[in-house]
Amino acid sequence: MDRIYLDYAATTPALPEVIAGMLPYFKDNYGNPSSIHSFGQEAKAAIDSSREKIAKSIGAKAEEIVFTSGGTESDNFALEGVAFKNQEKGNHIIVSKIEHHAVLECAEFLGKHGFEVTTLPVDRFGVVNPEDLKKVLTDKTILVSIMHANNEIGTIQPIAELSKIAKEKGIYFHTDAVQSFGHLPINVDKLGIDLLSLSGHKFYGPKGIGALYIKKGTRMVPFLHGGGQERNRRASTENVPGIVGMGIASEIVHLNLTDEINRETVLRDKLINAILKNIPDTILNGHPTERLPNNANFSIKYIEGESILLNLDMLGIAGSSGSACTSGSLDPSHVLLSIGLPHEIAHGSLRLTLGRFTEEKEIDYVIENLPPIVEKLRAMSPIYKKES
Amino acid sequence: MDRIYLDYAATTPALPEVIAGMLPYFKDNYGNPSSIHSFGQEAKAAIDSSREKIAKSIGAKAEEIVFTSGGTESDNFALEGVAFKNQEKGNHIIVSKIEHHAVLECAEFLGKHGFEVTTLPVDRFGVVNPEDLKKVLTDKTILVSIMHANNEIGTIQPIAELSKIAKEKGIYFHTDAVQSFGHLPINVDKLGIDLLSLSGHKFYGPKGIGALYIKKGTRMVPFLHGGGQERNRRASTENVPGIVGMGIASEIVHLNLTDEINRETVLRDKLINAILKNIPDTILNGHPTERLPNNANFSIKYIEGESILLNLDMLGIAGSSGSACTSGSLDPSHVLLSIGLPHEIAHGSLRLTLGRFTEEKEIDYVIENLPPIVEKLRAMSPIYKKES
Amino acid sequence: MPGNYSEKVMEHFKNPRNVGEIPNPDGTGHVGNPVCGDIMEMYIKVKDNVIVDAKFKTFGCGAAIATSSMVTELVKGKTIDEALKISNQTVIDALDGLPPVKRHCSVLAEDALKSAIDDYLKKSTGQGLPGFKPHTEEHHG
Amino acid sequence: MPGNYSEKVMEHFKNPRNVGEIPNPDGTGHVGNPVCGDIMEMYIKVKDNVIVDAKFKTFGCGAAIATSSMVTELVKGKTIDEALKISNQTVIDALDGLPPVKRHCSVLAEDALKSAIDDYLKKSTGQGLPGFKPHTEEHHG
Ligand SMILES: Cc1ncc(COP(=O)(O)O)c(C=O)c1O
Ligand SMILES: Cc1ncc(COP(=O)(O)O)c(C=O)c1O
Repeated sequence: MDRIYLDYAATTPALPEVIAGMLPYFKDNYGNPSSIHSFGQEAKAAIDSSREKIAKSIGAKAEEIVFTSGGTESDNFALEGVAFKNQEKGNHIIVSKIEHHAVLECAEFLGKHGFEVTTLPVDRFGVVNPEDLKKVLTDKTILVSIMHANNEIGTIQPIAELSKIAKEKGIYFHTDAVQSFGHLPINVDKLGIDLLSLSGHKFYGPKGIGALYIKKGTRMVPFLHGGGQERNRRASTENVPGIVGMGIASEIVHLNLTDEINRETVLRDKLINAILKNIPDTILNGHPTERLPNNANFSIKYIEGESILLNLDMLGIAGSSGSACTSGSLDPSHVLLSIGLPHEIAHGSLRLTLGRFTEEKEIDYVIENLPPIVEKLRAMSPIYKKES
Repeated sequence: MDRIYLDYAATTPALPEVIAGMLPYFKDNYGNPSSIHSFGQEAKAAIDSSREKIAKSIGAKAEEIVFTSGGTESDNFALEGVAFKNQEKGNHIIVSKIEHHAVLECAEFLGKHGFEVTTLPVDRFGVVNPEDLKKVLTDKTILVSIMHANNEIGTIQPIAELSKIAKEKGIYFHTDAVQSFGHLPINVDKLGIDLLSLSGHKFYGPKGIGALYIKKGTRMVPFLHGGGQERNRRASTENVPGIVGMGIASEIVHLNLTDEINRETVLRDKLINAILKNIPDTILNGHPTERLPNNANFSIKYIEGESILLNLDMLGIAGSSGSACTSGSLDPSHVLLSIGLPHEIAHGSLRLTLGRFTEEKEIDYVIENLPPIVEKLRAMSPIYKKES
Repeated sequence: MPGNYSEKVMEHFKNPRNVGEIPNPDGTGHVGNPVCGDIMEMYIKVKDNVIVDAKFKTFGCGAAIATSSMVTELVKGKTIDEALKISNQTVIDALDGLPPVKRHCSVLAEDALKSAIDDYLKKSTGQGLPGFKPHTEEHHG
Repeated sequence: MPGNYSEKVMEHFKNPRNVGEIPNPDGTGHVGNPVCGDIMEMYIKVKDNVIVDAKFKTFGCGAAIATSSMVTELVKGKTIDEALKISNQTVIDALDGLPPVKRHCSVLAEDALKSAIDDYLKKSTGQGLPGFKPHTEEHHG
């Protein structure tokens, strides 16, 4: 059997159509979109058309899309862009405890430079309670940032409900949709938000490209300062092939989105049910139903995550423990701690995320091979011995 | 004849070797370098090897290279990273008048957020006088940023001399080498600098990738906040294909750099001499000798730049007027104004920049075809009539 | 198309109509300034209240040249009153549109024409166009 | 190699030596805590001042398991004095290196061994290892 990739939440392969679509912009139509000559105008036409595609996929207007270098820049741009522009109006920002580090760390940076940050708790499924948001709004609040779906546990937030609360007070609302785009239908009006972050490589586009939806009229400063690209909102020579690739990817994932959601949900549930049934002392993290169709996240008690991953890798199975972005440190995930898991259980988490190329036989292979790994590691575990 | 591209300073095509080297990282080895499994480790190995290549090309250590999304981010990172970290030490930043907008606009942003910015003048060739730098240093100065070679007029600054002045006072020195890398040999120790910006697409790498050299020990905060990538200095999933492509490009441009410098210099001088000789009322902008081997920048009096470009484009020749990054507005270039050109002469500038694929017959074609264009436009010009 | 221009704009840029000066014109307009990067001069010949000839000289971008060319074309054969109805939007429409950053060129072209008519009226009636003041202050972008 | 581990580390991770407990051990070490994500238990059997058997149980990452395995291998057949000379660096070297972020695991392995020897000395001589204090406070990374 080929290697089995179950880490689609960390990153995805670029689709063949995406690669084919990018190629001309590396070698033949390599012009700088700011240039007036034909090379430049070809490139400009390509990014304009890609902008239309992205806009259409979320129900926005083309001029509301700004291309960035990825989800992190989109998140940083949203927070710093609004913060540094609206500082006279207020200096209070609200985020949730389970935001991606790209939001949390940026909020922390702002916290050191004149802003107040409130961090909202979540319940044991990882859901923000709208009542909690109401309570912490002040007349100094300028921005609320709550993610659409969590990258680790897959929980989907009630964004429309949350954004309504902010909108009533005229407060900007940002949502990080890096994980939900291409896995859930998204409409910016229905979500009622002002800013929305995307990252190309999470939906079969290339790495190093992202976008920020900025609702018309949103007051913000650029994040990257320099040339007049992206109508003065994001300086730097446009990553033309990246932009083209992301546009193609967004079209493809939306072609048959409902079918793919259903297909992945069936596989995901097969995996979840089998693991919970076959491996004792295992819990599902995240919301039982309000979760991404491709996300399964377990805590497997008494053993540690990296050891599970290494054993899976030895069998050709790629999974993750906590967010891939921080797995270098393997500190217990802030998301798992936020939903109330004790440290040792947080350390034993396993995230398996599915994608377009996931087949049932791959899920079966995991279902078959995970239990013996767990058994082996538990036999070695000093805490298993004591508690069982 | 094929189209003639003489806008290498705006951007360059990616080399075939660069594209070939990137491809596997889009489709087969698409893992996230932060992931522990084999997909991730393949990607990690690739970026480590690319880091070595970039480091080697400027005489730095691999761990001193941080990958970014391009020249703009590198410049913004250098300025904001140092500024926000060293604020207690001082709040004074020095730049030159002819920096790229990525430095100037970022300095302006910092100027609005607690920092003082001094802008150094240049002489009529675009050179910063070291004496001027000495005069404006204060005990609050934390950073000096002066570019290695200018993107519009090609003038090379005496960086080693300038950096020495800053170093003596323990002040960080940044240089934007986006235009010089791959056109001049660069050694960070010889230049005596702490920070150096690069952009991949200016030297036959892909767009949307860059690097910042950060000398070991330089105190700065991250610019992109989030995950722990790039040893906690630059968050966001690494643009693996982009990084790989930039590494390959840096190796190739350094293989036969001296030969290529000589080749381009001969062509450049042929172009410059012919234009100055064949077209009356034309001046060369920038330094006569201390200039990039591939840069020719003219002011063609009594006519306007865009009209020249459109006429050239009609003949298949791609040039630029002022910096490509801002040509959308066609405001007269701040660089040309800084070297003392009056507005109407600044409006009539034409930049032709050469590259690896530039052939002598292309230069000949331009030499042949530019004079009639100028004649036609001058015949139409109300100011030509009056002054001649 | 280069610079985001319509084919019509490029066509007028390539082959501008009515370039030059009119010896002893009945009206001359001079608008724009080198700081902005656009200068237009317009010359008209008027017979029996009808503009029988118009010519221009322009220092400026592609749009400046194309709008100058177009406005001289539009104005020929028109009475002064008809000519005064030519607005910058008329010019834009006749050129199949202009990129937003180049709209000011059409304003300049309208001004050049009005300025020439103003000059003609002053010379012929002793009184210029009521309330006419060219937008020369307007800046790029 | 996954996680930047050497082949030796992976080999010990795949086939860890001396997993388990020793019934009636002469010394037991218990170090680490669940907050850090690493817990090691080490058991030694001592005869005539020589460690004749060693076993471990570990909750932790790949490096934690590999260093536990390696330290039990290194220690078998050594006198107490010789065993005390095994430092975390000895373990790292024997494993052909560890990624920098994983060095703390080797410290934990050294501590687990010392802690077992300390326990043995206390039981046999009434006095533990002079000055011994495990680095249990040390945190990841
Ligand atoms: C929810 C979420 N936000 C932001 C990011 C950052 O995206 P990128 O790594 O593309 O910068 C990620 C992925 O790492 C993510 O999962
Ligand atoms: C000197 C200089 N610095 C910075 C930049 C910005 O680089 P990028 O457009 O790749 O962000 C450029 C090019 O546009 C440049 O020429």
